[in-house]
Amino acid sequence: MSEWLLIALIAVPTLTAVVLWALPVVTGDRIAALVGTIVSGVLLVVSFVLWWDMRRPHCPCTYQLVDTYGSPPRTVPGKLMPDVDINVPWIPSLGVRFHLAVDTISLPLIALTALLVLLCCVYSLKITPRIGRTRSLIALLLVIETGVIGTFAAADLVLFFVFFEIVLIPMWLVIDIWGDDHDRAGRRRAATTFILMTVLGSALMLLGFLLIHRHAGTFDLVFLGQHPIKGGHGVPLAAAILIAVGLAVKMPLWPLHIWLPDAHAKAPTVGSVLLAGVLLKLGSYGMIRILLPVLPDATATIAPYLAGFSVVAIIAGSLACLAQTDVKRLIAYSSVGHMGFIGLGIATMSPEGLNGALYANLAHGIITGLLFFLAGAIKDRHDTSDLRAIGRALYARLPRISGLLTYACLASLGLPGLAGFWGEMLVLLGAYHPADWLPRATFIVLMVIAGLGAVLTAAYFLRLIRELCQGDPAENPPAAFAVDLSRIEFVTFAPLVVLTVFLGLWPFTLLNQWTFL
Amino acid sequence: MIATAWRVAGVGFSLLVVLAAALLYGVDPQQTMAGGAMIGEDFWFSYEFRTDGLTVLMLAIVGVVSTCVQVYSIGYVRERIASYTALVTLFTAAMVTVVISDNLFLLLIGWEVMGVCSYLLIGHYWERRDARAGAMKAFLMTRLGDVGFLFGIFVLGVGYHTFRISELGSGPIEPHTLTIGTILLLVGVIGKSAQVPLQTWLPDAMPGPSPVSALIHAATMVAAGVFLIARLYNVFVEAQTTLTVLAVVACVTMLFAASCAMAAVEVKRVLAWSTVSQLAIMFAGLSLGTHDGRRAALFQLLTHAAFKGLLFLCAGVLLHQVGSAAFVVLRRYTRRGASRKQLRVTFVTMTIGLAALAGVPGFAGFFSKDSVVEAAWEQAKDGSTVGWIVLVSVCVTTAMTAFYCVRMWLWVFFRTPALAGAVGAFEGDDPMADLDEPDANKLRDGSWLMLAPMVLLAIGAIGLGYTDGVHLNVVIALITTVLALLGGLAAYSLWHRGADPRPVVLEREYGVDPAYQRLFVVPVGWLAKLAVGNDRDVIGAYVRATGRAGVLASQGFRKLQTGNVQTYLAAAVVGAVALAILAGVIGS
Amino acid sequence: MTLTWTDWQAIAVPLVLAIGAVAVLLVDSFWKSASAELRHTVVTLLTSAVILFGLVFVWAQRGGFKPAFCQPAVEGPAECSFVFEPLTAGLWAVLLVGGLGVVGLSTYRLLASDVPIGEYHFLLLSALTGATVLAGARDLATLVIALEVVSLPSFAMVGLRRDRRGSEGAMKAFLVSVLSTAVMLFGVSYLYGVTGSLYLTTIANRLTGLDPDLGRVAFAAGLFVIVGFAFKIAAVPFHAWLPDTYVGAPIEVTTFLAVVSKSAGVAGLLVLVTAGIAPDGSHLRTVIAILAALTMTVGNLAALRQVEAVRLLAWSSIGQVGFLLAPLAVGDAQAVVGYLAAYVVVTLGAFGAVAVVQRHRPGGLLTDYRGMVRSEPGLAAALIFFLVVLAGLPPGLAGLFTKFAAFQAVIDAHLGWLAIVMAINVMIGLAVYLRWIAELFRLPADDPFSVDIETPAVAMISLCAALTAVLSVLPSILFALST
Amino acid sequence: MTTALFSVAGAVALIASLFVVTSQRIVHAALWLVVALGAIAGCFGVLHAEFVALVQILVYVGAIVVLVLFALMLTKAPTNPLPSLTTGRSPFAAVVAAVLALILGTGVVLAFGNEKIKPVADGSAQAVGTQVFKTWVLPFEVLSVLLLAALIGAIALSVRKKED
Amino acid sequence: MPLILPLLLAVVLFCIGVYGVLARRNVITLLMSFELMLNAVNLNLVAFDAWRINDATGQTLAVFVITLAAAEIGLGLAIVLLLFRGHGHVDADAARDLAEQDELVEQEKAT
Repeated sequence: MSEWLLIALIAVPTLTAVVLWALPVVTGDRIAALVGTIVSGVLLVVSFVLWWDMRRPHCPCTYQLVDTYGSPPRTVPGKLMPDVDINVPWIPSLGVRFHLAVDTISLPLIALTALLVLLCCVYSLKITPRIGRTRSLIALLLVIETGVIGTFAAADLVLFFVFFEIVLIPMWLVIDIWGDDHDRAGRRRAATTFILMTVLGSALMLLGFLLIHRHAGTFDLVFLGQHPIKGGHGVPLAAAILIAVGLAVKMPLWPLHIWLPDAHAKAPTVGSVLLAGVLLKLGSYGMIRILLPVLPDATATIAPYLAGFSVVAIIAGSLACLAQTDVKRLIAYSSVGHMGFIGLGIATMSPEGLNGALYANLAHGIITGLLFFLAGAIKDRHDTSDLRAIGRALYARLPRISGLLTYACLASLGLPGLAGFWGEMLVLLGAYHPADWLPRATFIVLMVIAGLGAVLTAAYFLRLIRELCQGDPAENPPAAFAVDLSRIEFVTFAPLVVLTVFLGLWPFTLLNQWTFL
Repeated sequence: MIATAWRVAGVGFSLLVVLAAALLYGVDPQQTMAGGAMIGEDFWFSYEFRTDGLTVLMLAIVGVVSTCVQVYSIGYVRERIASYTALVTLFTAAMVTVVISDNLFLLLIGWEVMGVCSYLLIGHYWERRDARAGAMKAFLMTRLGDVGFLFGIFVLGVGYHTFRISELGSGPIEPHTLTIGTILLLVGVIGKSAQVPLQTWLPDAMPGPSPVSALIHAATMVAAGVFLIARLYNVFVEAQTTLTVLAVVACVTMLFAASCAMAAVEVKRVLAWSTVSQLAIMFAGLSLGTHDGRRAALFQLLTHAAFKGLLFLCAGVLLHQVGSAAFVVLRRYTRRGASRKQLRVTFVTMTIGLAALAGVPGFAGFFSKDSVVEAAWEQAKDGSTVGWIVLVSVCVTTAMTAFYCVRMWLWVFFRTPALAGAVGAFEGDDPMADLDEPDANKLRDGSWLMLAPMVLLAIGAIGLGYTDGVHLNVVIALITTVLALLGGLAAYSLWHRGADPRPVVLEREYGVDPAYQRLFVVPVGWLAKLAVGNDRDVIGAYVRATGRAGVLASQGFRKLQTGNVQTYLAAAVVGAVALAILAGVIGS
Repeated sequence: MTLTWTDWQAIAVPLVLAIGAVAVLLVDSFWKSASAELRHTVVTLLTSAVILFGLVFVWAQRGGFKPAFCQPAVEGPAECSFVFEPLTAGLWAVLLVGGLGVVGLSTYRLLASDVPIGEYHFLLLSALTGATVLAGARDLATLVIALEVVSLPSFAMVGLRRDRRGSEGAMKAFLVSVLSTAVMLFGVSYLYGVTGSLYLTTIANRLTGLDPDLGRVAFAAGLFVIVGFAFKIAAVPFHAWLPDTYVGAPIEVTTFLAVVSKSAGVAGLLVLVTAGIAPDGSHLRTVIAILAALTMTVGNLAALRQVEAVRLLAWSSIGQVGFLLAPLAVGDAQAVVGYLAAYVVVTLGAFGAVAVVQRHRPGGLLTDYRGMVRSEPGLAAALIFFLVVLAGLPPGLAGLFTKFAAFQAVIDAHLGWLAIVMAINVMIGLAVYLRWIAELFRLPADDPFSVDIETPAVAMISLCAALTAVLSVLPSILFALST
Repeated sequence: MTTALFSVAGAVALIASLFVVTSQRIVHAALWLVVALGAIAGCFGVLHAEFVALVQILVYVGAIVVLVLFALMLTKAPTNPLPSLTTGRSPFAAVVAAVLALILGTGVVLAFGNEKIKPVADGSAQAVGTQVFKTWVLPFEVLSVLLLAALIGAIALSVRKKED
Repeated sequence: MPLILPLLLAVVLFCIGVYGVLARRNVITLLMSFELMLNAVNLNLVAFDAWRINDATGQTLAVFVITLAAAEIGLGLAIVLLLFRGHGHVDADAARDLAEQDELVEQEKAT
């Protein structure tokens, strides 16, 4: 039963996309959006059913939870503890199997994906890019959903790679076709840079996978998790570096982040939401799922460097935000900083840091999704996302939207009590208290720098609020907007707002998922 | 309608806090918890709450001040009522969270939510540039401190293997870990309570609505620092080094802030600096590391909440009626005591508040300050350097406080007898300003909604001094009174001569703010440009260069495709020869 | 010698192909009374029947191992000129499918009208004969001659339109080919001199443990042979003739060159490498690896700014050959055949789509494809699918997994540097195909694109797309071809 | 004796082939080619490969060169000296050829410098025949396909289009 | 007789052929140069045959090569004639219709 649900999670979106494409053109865009909404809504429900199902006592991870309640062992974290497990041979001659499995690390991310796609579809019911062709847009979103969920559910390295790559072309099309309609060359360049850098990264990652295969003779993550590859130099190190680089492009870590600002800034609203909310998570998820459990020793070797680059990403991303003049670009750069925190958390290799990274993954998806929705709302109303062109005093013109923007900014800068805090806090705690085999002094220095980065994060978000929301309304006469916050926007944003508060005030639901670490 | 609902809810919540304090009074300390998760190998984390005497005291302060502020705001705030009231309520709630929390992270939630609320409330008048800048500065500086605070939590929490406040201080811990942890916590406290060197945000936060200033200065945000050290006193007491640092910081701050207040020319700014200075006195008391010191500090906190809240509310009336709280504007209404007469209640209550602040015997501030001095004397007697430093500093500060209180009182409400302004006097800039008589008849004392809280707090500013029972050390009382008198006299004589000498150093507040601007803000701007430039011109350039190289290579290959088959053949033969040579090299 | 039954079985397919070639020629020459259409149909059917026989035969015999034309050797096992084994079967399947595709692409009214039908199909079948022999050849004489049997008819086909462009293309291809034959034969003569045999197995045996001086000559000889093949498959720097010839030839012939001719070259090289001319650890493999790196890089880079569809495909096919050479350099026949199979099917489809478009827009520019997703969604979807497979991204899993197998082969052979070059080339290659795909999605500047597509073309392209889709879902078929 | 004979024939072949690639009259080049091929046939004879020598003379001198001469006539090749026959790339070509010769020559000398050959005199025709029909049946047959295909191809290319 | 003699002759002939291929312009002269190269091959084959094996394999292959050369020349000359018909000359380096067309690139940039 659960197996079929998992299969459905992956197959249904793509099949729906195919059906949508096959429908005659006269089928309205609204209907397409409606279909997308229903399908992704069903997927959300399914993912929650799977999650609930996992918490029942038949699951091995639950035993784990009970066992480790008192004194959890400091084992290799991130290891796949398959709950729902589908394992059939696919290409025997290459050693590739169609192996899907989910556990408590992947299911929340799957649910997040389903949620964000659902919201994007709901949003598209009323608000669509000017270029039209909503039907194809919805279909592509669904294909992206397949790729992302598949990546989160893959238990075979090659399958992971395949799903990882599925996302690329749809996302490229989304940016290239529906992107910023004032700058055709720019959006094409952005889309192409995005896809080319990612492809190069994933090709390198594939090399790493193949090195693992040469070394261990299998691509199976469950097996590899139980029999990690020992040794921190030579082939395992090369594999770890290649995989880390490949995932770092996606994540993206400084200095491989250069595709991100353009891609986010030029993408349509729903594209930005998915790109930031979900796609970046593929990189961090891959690190947690593959690097740590499969190549623990090699990861320990590169962890300080990974942490170093992450911290540079935090600082450089925040600094770059301080000098941005474009809302979407600024939010995009803020993702660089936030993903830097996640990278730092992973690099600590400690339960705290990993908990933090996982938590920050989800929180960043929700908050940045909200931010991009809001930026899209502002952009729709002004036909530009340039701060100077929009003018100041948005509090006077669009009080609700700008109020929500302030809220989202505060959440994003890691305000305690909102979702962004726990991730960052746990990451910093992890950096203070990294795994035993890591150089603690280095990590403490990095923690301090990352802490300063948190201040910079606050600085640029406050700057954004000051430049955009506050200001003398007399200087920027209010334009006539039909609505401040339309109903569909309200419906779309509300779940994210509520989740931000919930995750901020009640982190235990999620944190308890990962105590088996 | 909605606004009214919000107001009712706000006042109701504040009253609820008061009620809670009343109900909890005298009840045995209790602890509860909610939720929970392992966040690491051996860290259990859940929301833990506790109630004890300190909690009740703080709840009472917070509740009362918050109620006053909420009620006062009904008359004061006219626009954006919903967000204002909601934020004030949230502010109160955050402070309540801090007060009742028994977990460092839960405490941090309240701690930082207060920061955000203060940011948003200071920026309530976001049309004004100074409000925007002040709000941002307030948040960033406190955030900087909070990062230190967070690290302090890590150090102590990991050191003690718990994040539960009531369990801290028990169990073995390395001394230097303790010192580092407490000093890091101190950083957060310094940021929140605007102590040197993170003091500059508080004076700049004055563009916010006056009731908010009252809330921030009297009961919530800045007091939270004092509360925290009081809460973690058993930990801090262990760390002597930290206490010494605290003492030094406190003493420097109280003198620094008092001297700044002596040169400030705006009522709210004077009050702001005085808050910094008064807080420093509390910290000084805490830094003594004795039970008496803690008690004195909390006593000071209590009285200060009353009179400083009162003073800000009074300043709010001035602002409301006159439209400005600058001395130079207020002075125009002093002819024939116009402002005194028109704003009778305000004048009286403000006088009471200033008297309490200046430490006039009989008023609350007098007793609380004396208790700090007394505690310091107890220490100093035993030869403690810290004790001596605190003692001297507080005494000097007493004189300075009296000076600026009297100065303000006189310049704001009384016309100087001198015919022409002397050094630095306010009319000096504009000789005709004195003749430009504004219409003082329009001044009103404000509605009862605003006056009632002021009266309530005025009563507190007198009466709270006696709550602890009067046990005066006569010598100390005498000395401080004399010192206050000296300060007051100096202010009076200057006023009498129409002179208000304001040394440039003090007027610029020692140039700290511009220095910070130059040291931090400007370099960060440069770095930001550098980061963007780096992305655009270095990393981006590599990416672009890769693309361009690809295009150029492609064009190069196109050029090679001449259509001349013999060049193709030549290339092939040369290639073969090259391969042969290469192979020869490899082979040999 | 007497030919045994096994010998006949082994060479049945080339034999039937050759006979079919003659039959086609005769039908066309002596049945002048029939209308052009009827004649074309009959010829097409006949050719297809012959090729289909080959495919059926391969399917029936897929597991067999049949050495033929054997000679008892002085020492060791018998020396054979020809072997039918799983590898041969796989290569034949690829070659025959490619040939069949080209025939399908050359059906009535699709083939340029000024191409003589009989001769065209005769030459096609002759070349296919040579290609099939090549895939099974195990001695140098057969190898060289079979390669010529593939080449010469191909060049004749290039010029078969007998126009200015065709003749120029044929001339270039011919000159390069003759030079390559000369170079290869020169190498063969030295190999013969050093080892005293023309049989690959014997040569491989005798190459081990040679005197260093002789070894150097043997190495140069092997190099020359490989260079000869490199000419044929247009490995850089022996590639320059290819784009010109592809552009000059009729598009069906271009397809033939890209599919059958090239596959035959790869097949020959694969036979050489796996049969032991370049054994594991030989520097010849390094040379092939260098060639692979050069070829894929130059091919993909040069394709980056092309504006003509055929020329882009020409350069990209050079790039693809680079990828093919990578597993070849490590002697992984399974990966090579798999790659080749996917490449053949997809190239057929892509050229089919281009052929359809070219007949309406003879310019053949990429800009002609603008707006195709709107006006011709089916054709556009198929073309995009083919391009995506060539790029090796999902949903083109056939392309992805064949590239994957190439990577795996290279990694398992510890050729890290080549793997990195390949990774970079995946990116460049993607950039190439994305440009084209982007044109399909762009709104047309002038009149929207629309074509009337005949049934054969639709069938051809759909078949290719369907086959690619099947191979994408079950990539294991690709790798089962040669085992 | 054989050495001397071979040297003479070789020298003739060498000189003639040099003229083939340098002569400015294209017809002269063709005629020099006859000389060169004949001389090489002589070399084959010296090496006692009489059958090959005969085939050489028959096919090359008899057929190919005549074909070439026809082609020259059909393409209206001039008989007067034509300096443009050699392109400006000739020095480069010479260098490439020289380097190649140097490498190959060195390799060959190192490898086979001390070897002697003693050609056996008995009829090579029989041996070749045996080989062709005993061992090399397959290439021989394939060669027939090649010849047929080349022939048909040449015809197909040479036939003028209908509309012409 | 030293083996090196025919081998060196073959090398030199081959290189002369290479020179001819690169230096000559007329396609027919190119074909002549190819013949020289193929003859070098034959010389090698015959010499090696005589040197070591003497089973006439080399000679057989030489005969094959001669045949092959004949086939090549036959087709080649047909192509040459075709070229002449189209272009009016038979210069290998002058037939450049199929070179990369720069104006197409410009055209594409314009749109």
